[in-house]
Amino acid sequence: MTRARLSAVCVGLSTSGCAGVQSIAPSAGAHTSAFNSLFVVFLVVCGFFYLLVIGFLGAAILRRRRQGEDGVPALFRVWVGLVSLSLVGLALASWLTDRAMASYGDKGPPVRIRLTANQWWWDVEYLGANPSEAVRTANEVHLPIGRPTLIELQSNDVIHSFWVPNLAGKQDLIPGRTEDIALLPRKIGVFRGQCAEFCGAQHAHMALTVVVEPEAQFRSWWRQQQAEAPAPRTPEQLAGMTYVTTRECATCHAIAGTTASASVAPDLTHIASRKTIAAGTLPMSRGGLYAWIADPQGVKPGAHMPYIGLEARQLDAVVAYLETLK
Amino acid sequence: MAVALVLLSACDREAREVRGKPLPETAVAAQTSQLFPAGGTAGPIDPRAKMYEGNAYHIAEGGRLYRQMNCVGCHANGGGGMGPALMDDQWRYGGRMDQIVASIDQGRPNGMPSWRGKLTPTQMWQLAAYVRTLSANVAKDVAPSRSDTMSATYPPTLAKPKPPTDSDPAAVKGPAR
Amino acid sequence: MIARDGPELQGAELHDRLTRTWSRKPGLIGWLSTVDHKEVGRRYIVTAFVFFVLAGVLALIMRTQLARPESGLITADRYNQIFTMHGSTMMFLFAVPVMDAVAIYLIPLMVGARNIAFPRLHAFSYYMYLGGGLMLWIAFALNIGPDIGWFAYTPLSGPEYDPGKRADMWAQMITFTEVAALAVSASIIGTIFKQRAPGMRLDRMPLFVWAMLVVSFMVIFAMPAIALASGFLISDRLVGTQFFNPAEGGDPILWQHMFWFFGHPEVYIIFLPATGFVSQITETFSGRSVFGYPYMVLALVATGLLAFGLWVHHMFATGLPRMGYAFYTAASMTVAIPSGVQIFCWIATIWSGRPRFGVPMLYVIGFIITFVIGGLSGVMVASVPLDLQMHDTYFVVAHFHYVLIGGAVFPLLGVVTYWFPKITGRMMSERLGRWAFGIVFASFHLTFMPMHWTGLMGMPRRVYTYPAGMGWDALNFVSTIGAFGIAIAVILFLVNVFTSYWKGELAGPNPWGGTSLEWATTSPPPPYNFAHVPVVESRTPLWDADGGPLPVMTGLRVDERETLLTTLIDAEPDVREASAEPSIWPLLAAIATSILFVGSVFTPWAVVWGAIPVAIALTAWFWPKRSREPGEEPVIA
Amino acid sequence: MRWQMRAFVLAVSAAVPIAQACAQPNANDDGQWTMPAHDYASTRFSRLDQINRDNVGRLKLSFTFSTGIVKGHEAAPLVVGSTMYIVTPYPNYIYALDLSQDGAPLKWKYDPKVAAAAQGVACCDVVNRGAFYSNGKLFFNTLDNQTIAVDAATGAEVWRTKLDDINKGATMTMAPLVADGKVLVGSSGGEMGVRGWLAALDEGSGKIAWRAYSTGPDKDVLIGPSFKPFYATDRGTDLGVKTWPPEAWKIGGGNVWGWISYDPDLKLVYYGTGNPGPWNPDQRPGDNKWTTGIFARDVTTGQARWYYQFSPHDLFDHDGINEQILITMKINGKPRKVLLRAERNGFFYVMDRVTGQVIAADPYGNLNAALGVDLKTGRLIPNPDKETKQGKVVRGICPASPGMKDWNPMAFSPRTGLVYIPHLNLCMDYGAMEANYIAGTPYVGADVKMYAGPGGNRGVFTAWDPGARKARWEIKEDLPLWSGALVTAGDVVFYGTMDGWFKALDAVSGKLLWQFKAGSGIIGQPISYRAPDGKQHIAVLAGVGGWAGAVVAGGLDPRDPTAALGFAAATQDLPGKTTGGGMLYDFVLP
Repeated sequence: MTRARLSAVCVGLSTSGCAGVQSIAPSAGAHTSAFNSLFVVFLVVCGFFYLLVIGFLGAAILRRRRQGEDGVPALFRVWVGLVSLSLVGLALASWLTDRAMASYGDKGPPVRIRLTANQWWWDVEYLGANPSEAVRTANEVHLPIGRPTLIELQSNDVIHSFWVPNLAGKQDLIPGRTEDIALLPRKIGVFRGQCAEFCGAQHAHMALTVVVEPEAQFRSWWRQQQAEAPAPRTPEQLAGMTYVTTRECATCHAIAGTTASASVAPDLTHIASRKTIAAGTLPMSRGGLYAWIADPQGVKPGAHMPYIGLEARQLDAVVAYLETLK
Repeated sequence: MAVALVLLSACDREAREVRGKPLPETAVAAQTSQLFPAGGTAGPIDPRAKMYEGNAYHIAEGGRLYRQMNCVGCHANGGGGMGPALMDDQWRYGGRMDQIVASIDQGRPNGMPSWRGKLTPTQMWQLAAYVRTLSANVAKDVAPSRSDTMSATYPPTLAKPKPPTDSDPAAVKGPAR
Repeated sequence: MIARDGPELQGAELHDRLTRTWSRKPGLIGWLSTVDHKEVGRRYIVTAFVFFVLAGVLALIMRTQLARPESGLITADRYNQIFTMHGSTMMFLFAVPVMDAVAIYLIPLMVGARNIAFPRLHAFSYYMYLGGGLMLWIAFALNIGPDIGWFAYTPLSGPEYDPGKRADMWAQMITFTEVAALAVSASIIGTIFKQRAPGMRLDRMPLFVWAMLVVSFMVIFAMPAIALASGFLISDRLVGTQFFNPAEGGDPILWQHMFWFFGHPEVYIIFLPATGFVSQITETFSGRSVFGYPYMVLALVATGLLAFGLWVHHMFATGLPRMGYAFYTAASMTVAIPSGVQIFCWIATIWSGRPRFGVPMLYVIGFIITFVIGGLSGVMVASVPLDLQMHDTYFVVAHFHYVLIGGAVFPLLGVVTYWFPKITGRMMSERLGRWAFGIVFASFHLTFMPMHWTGLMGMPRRVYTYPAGMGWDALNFVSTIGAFGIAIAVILFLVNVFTSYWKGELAGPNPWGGTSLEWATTSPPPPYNFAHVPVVESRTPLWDADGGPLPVMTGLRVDERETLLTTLIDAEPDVREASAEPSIWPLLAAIATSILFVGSVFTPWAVVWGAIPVAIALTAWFWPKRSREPGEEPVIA
Repeated sequence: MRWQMRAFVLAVSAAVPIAQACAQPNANDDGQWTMPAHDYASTRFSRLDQINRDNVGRLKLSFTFSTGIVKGHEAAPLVVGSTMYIVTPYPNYIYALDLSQDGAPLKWKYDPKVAAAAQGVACCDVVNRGAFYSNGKLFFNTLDNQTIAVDAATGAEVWRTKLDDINKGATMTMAPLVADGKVLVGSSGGEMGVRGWLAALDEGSGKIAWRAYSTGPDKDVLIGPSFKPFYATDRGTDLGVKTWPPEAWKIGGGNVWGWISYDPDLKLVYYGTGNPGPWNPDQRPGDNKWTTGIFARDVTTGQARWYYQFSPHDLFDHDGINEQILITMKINGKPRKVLLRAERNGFFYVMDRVTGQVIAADPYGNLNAALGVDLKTGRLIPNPDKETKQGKVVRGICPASPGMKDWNPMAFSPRTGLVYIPHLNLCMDYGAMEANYIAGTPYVGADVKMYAGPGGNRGVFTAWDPGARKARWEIKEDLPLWSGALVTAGDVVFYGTMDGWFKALDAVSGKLLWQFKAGSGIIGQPISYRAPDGKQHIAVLAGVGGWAGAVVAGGLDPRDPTAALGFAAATQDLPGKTTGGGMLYDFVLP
């Protein structure tokens, strides 16, 4: 069952299987391209030296029983010089790449995001031209292709690390500090990021979906996210909404357009438009919602979502309502 | 040997029971009055009390909820404000674990809201356990010393316990252990 | 009646008298009171290997959990404790102590001393080490195992996010092992600086002795940082200080700086002794002294110094200024130069020597093949842009296992085989040894080579599980198979140790034809190590003697424990010094200190009241027994 | 940074005298005290002069009356004809005392039956700041959000209107103001995420005529074509939505729990709005309009005329609800209709009450939270060193959350031209943290510790010369000053301290002329009236409590410095100095 469930997560992200949605190799951002070039340089240089060492070792072993240091001291000087020179070269290449990466944030008017890490989910806030245009969501980030995105990184509890390998390297989120990172996506697709600094019990289940899409699609996504939650249409949905906005759910979650305005758990306003539940733990689906709400501690033990013990009818209603929150 | 004994006594102190133990339908039966015509007591303490109060994980979860559920807004870090102080030995409705849970669950007439249906029973027990650390009435080895916020009160790991004075005689006096 | 060794006191009678003087009392009390570096060293080595096996079992559990995605074998909570215990045990209870342990056993022999300097201190060190290890593992057995990673980053390890006493146990284990490591380092430095055989000038010391000298100084400079940091952590957790509370002006990054200021040198504290092993083995098995001795010494010292300038490369993702990062990138790459020098010199030694390929030498070859990969991937992660991707992924897991297993465990296994006859008097089985080497070498690469790819494919470290279909499944499965291969090899190795201990071929004093002084005495060595103090005139004393007797110096007392102190640089005889008698007080002091340390996890008053028994034990320990007769001069013969 | 400094210099270098004389307030004094502020201009100036500087020293107790309640008594008694009316804190009893008889016996008592649960959502003790008398009826608010009119003669209830819900955290503590046939009342609950409002009820029926919210779209705020704010930052549509994160305005505070003044000539009411919610500013980026500012509204329609924001994007809970005194001042030779405001953010504002222009803004105490007020843009210049940040404790912010001066009103004497300001000298450490909105629970998100500011005294009584723009004299008080001030035509100023001293000062020199020790700390508002016997009386309610006295009134544990939203740290010694207990003290010359 678990296997099926999780491959479903991966299907949620990509139609062609999951391999590569969280990987350095299929580069989707300016940083990863630069990384790949630099990595090749390092790989070639290091590989060359490794072959030298192994060759020398092999020769030394095969040469057994022959004596004498003929030529070795000279070779030693060459070796040290070669090693030192290559290291200088590598350090320089690394430094230049680093400088280049630092400038990606300046390439065009950026999308600004504030990402706040919590145990064990990501609070996402898009900052608009004025505060009322902000969009709040969780565990999912949409980025327009070709435009830099500046992400402010904060943490509400322990140290986490922001990492979307297809797009760029890591940046830690440290309580008491505001760090930032710039992304420059260059390939359309759905990618997966994951917390990369050990952050407690559910460190393994703290993923972030990243959707890189064309500017127009991004705009319409933003507009849709700005909207309030749709009103329930069926009596069951209404019952679900009543439960969600007046009971346990409302002490932690918010749904724009309703009275639920709590902020210590992911914003649910458009939860059904997201691809995963519980920070990439389950795919967004009716079954996923049932599984998560019925027994969150079975799915993600230690997470702050409590076991509530809903009756079957209540659970049906809550899921029916949440499914409408597109 | 002594070391081993100290450590042995710590087993359930460290367990992380993430699901908690659900309350039966009857919720807590704790009485809060101290008057018993023709004699009597508030009865034995709910056995779940020790499990929550003696467990560091539950207390820590309670501490998180104490802030997130805005208990801190009324009761401050134990000194009180809109609500009464929780770090002293005065308890209008009883300072026993089950009595505190009952107060959270049912609310109290002078402004304590009822959290029934807003918090799960496990969360209420965790909160009650944390509330008892404010008056240092839990074992020192499960209490946290401070939170990662402004320092306010003397760390419960060191503070002198303030056992409830006006609860019934059956109430827990002193640290649970 | 004063008696000294010399021409009139030789042979069996000398042996009897020295044995009487240097033996410990029989019985349990005597066993616990011993201050003989060989006994303490043996216990240290055995204990360290027990922790190695325990931590290895944890590794197997982790690999089994990770063999397939979304495995439910163990819970997240248990996994987090296990990976923390694996890292902490391997680093603090195995890797560093085992190097110290080998040094305790061998350094006095290699420098021709009767016993280690400060014998009671090093006995105390062993008991502290044992106490810390026991505390951590008993705690783990009781579900109080630390679950914060071996690096214990605040605030996750702080009072708010790690309830209970789990992190305290970890932090106090640090304190135990710090005390132990500092005590041993003092003993080793004392031995190397003042107890070398006459004539063993600094430039004639075996390279392992050099390595331990550098390492001991590194310990003295690095360990206080972590001891202080763990002290801060405990006081944050127990008495509510604010060292790591960002709200109140503390800083979680302070922890990282302090931890890595220790943590990076720690890697070299493990690696440098291993280079000493490699040098010793290479020398013996190549039949020539190591090529480029002065460069090797310089490389050791340079590595020791550079190690303290690199710690920030563990923190590239924390958002420190970019220019600062560039400096640490450069510094980190610089450390590849001394390593490159060493690698070259070893290969050049083989090249220009007459190599024999006994099991220890196989491990050296395995070491070079493996360690160089780890070193080169280390060059990669020193680069900021590369590190930001590889940091905290399985690539880094692969990197440091290549460095630590390839760079330290392989030489260690080799050196155990190499010195086993010296310690036990019997040879280990060559056949079993070759099998074990072959399996461990192949399995190691099977385990850790795929991790380079899992890391590059985006798998972060320290996750108790991972989703299916990310492309990590097969690689993880292969790693798990490899891990079991390593386990089989370790079992083979241990079987070899045990069977050889009872049934191994008897070894003479110098079965490998080594040239350093430990081969000059019997196997196993007598309690007094050398009947007469050997005199050294080159880097290769035994080869110079060519099977004949070594020149010796006489005149040390045989009726009481006396040892010869020489000058620091040229090792000229300086004074005769009494060497401590066996005593139960180091053990009692260690017990008192342990009570203080463990107690202070629970109450700060343990520091106050616990200090009283410690003071009593130390007073008794240092109570002067008798004074030496005045006016005696060493007799030089 | 540089522009901020320049603006600061600009603001301060302009501190030259702006007025030579001050005109008379617009009130005919018949010896009654029918509203807490004495008159629509809120002068708290009594034209009675029997008691003067020379004879005040002989002032003697005339009668006392116990309210039987141990909570904080912040109200001003009212005197209408021969009856004195007292409104108590929760349970909001009204007592009518017959002044025509010896000892002023109780005439009637009215009990509005207030919901006890309301106590749980009252942020800072269950206070009430007074009633209002108009046309034979007494109007007051109850803690559970009702405005009640009772017959002043009989105590019979005439109407009651429920205006908000305690389950949203709302309460009502302010004193109504009746003008133009409308009862103006506002909400409390800035610490509970209550969306603030000011409502006008029909004086006769209690029906809601209009309600102006302090946040949200223009139609809710009653902003229309007649809205002409002076400063550009206040112009634009729906700023009450745009200057907030989405949805945040719905729980954004801006409660109207303070004082309203009324200019009958302009037909404008003036009132301030409270702090934005939550306290933690990181959760509400933007200017957070229309909180912490002042509105001028047409009393008939409720339409806003102008608005000015004292603390845009308030960082420190510096509510803008303090009273405004309406006077005419000669500025540069020309008389101008101005309002005077000793603002919580530490500046004493002189504003043109026709246009909303800030004429002067000068610090009147120890201040480091702001660098000044830019008179060009009208904007407060915050001190970047004292900016709060979630997850950090910022130390030494002056003034503290209650501000340089809280709700407790000042008085203005046209005879001396001075404003008498009872205020605070508190600084604080402020640790912002994430607040979680759950309706009916606190929505604060800050740990605060307050303590005495420079000098060590926690209270100050300042005589401020608005023309010269500087303090004439000031009296340092050890405890925070939480009582109102009264000034009379006899040139005597009255105020009380939290340890129970009721003091009379020379209005010109500030010399202490007389003092009386009451049974409990004084946080009420003194009044002066002419009794049926023709004599001038002074009356004040004692009974410690309020935010400052919560340590005593709420039985809090002062070992926790963050108790009572941090005020406990500043009043840790109070339980050792006074105890609770409401009592009216009435004084007369023998």
